[in-house]
Amino acid sequence: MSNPELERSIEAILMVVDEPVTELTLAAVLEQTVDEVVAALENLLGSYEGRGFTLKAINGGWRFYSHPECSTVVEKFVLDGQQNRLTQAALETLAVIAYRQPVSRARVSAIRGVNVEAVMKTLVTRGLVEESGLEPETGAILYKTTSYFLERLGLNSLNDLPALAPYLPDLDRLDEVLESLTD
Amino acid sequence: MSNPELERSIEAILMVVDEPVTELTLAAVLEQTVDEVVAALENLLGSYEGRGFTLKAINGGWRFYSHPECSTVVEKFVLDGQQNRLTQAALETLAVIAYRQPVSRARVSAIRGVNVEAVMKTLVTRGLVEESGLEPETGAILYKTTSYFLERLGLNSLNDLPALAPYLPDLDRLDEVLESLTD
Amino acid sequence: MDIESQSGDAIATIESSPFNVHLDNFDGPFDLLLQLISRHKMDITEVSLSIVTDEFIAFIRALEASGEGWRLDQATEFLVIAATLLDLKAARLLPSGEIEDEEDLALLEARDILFARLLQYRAFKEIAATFAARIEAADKSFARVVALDPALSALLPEVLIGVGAPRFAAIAERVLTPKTPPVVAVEHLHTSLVSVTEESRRVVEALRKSRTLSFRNLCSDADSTLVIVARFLALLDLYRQGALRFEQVIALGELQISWTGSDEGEVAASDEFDIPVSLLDDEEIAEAVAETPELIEENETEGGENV
Repeated sequence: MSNPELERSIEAILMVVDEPVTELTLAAVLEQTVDEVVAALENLLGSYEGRGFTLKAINGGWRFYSHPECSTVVEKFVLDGQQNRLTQAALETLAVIAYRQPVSRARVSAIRGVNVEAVMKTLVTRGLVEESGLEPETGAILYKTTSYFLERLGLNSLNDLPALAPYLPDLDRLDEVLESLTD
Repeated sequence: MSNPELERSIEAILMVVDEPVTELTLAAVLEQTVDEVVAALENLLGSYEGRGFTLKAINGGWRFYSHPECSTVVEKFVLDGQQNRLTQAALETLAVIAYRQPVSRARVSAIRGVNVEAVMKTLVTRGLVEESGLEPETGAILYKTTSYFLERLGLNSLNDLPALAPYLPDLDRLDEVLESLTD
Repeated sequence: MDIESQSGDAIATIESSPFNVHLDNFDGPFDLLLQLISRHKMDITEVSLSIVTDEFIAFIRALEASGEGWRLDQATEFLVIAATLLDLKAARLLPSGEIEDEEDLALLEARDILFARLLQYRAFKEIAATFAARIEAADKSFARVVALDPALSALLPEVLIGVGAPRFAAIAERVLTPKTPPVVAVEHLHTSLVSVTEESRRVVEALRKSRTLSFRNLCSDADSTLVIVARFLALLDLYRQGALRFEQVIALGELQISWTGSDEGEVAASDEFDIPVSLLDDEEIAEAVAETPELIEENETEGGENV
């Protein structure tokens, strides 16, 4: 199968799906290696430059999306449920969990300097955060972000989160000290 | 609006809608003449040469479809892939219908917080859900689960569905809750 | 705490610049510390601990006077700030570069840890802003979700629901649970709900008549704690609008409120506190609490004039 044909097949499949399709599934159905599928997806993505749609991978699954710059016209057709806005406190707590997961509520509290019980509950209710086992030493419940969190942020994986380092000034010994704080 | 921009907007809309959209609707939403919209659609159609999808007008409405020449891989994907298994979105929608039937699509959308149009259609096509008259006040179509649904879930009757926690809002209370959310 | 007297000069310079903290994002002691540092470009260690302490005690006392009593969360938050400030001050008093014994070293480390904690806190705050931007961007893209073509679905084998009845019910339960934080339902209570908007009108009326009133007097006719809380919230809102001033000449003293707004006409009362159906939930209490340090801000200015 030549590359253009592979790309064409991927486009055809993604046109009929109602949920994201992983590279692995595509590779299996099309009898290609995952690398070939990834290369084809990247080619396709590039070829949509300037179009009204684009391809996006969220949590490993690919789908067609309308282009963000066309949101105004698309909104006239798509009446999605009202998305709740997150408060500043919720966003900051979410940031700590995203970078320190799995993490206990006590540790998030320590970093934030405030009690985060109510905010954590909100994040769990909204499906952005979920329980993830217990801390062996303390028995405290650990929390991690969900795939819905990735979807809301438009991220393919947690690796796509911006690096924390640039937000921290370059100080001698800072890393050590930070580690001693979060360990 | 320049032509490329018009074409881009049309692409964006058609990429996310499930129902075919007429030229007239597009012209009205995009504030263009029907002739301009038709010209843009024809341009787009030409630009999809060699791709895995195409635009088709059926009954006067335009929609994206996978290209007929790719039908073999698409069929293979549908059969091979886990397409006989319900997606998470379908499962959640089915759960709402099962416990709140008969229920309109708008209400299911409101409960799930997303547009459920495509998923509902899939559930109907798969024979799990069927129409069940009209809502007296709004004239909206009501949906209920079928006996095939019971069979697939391994139940004899709807009475065998496990009871839900009593604290969940019933339909009447739900409207209040939903209203308080959007106020 | 005799170290405080050394910081008197520093406080004078604080007063000379307008102490104008935007509190909409305020959340927690690290926030306050960061704001003190960043807005005044000053060394955190120059803050007079005694003044900060007085302000917090006054604040807590005001709550007590209002009938609210000690609020554990606020008191502990104060302790965190006070302890942090104290540690920072202690660390600062060390001559730099002259580490003589292990105790000095420990203090230096304590200082490092505190600053690291602050920096870490600030980093997450900044990251949170990028989260908000990402969510906004992601909300502008819509996924293609289409039903399977009938021609294709005819090919499909029997549908597999994939879960048993108990799991199916669990899914229904999750989906049917409202996606907002649980709210305490109060319909079954017989207390009538207090409206901040309404109490705000009473407060304005009383202040226009008397010009200056103590908080105690202002609440003398309150028949419930809820009314006192509502009036307190109304005062905060009016303060935000610049319609009144708070004065507290001595720490732990009476909180005096002077009317500085117009003598006539409607004063727009914020209805943000008047939430239909319910009492404030935890998050909103947290937000309301976060706004209260405006009092402190005012006190600091007043205190400065008295020095």
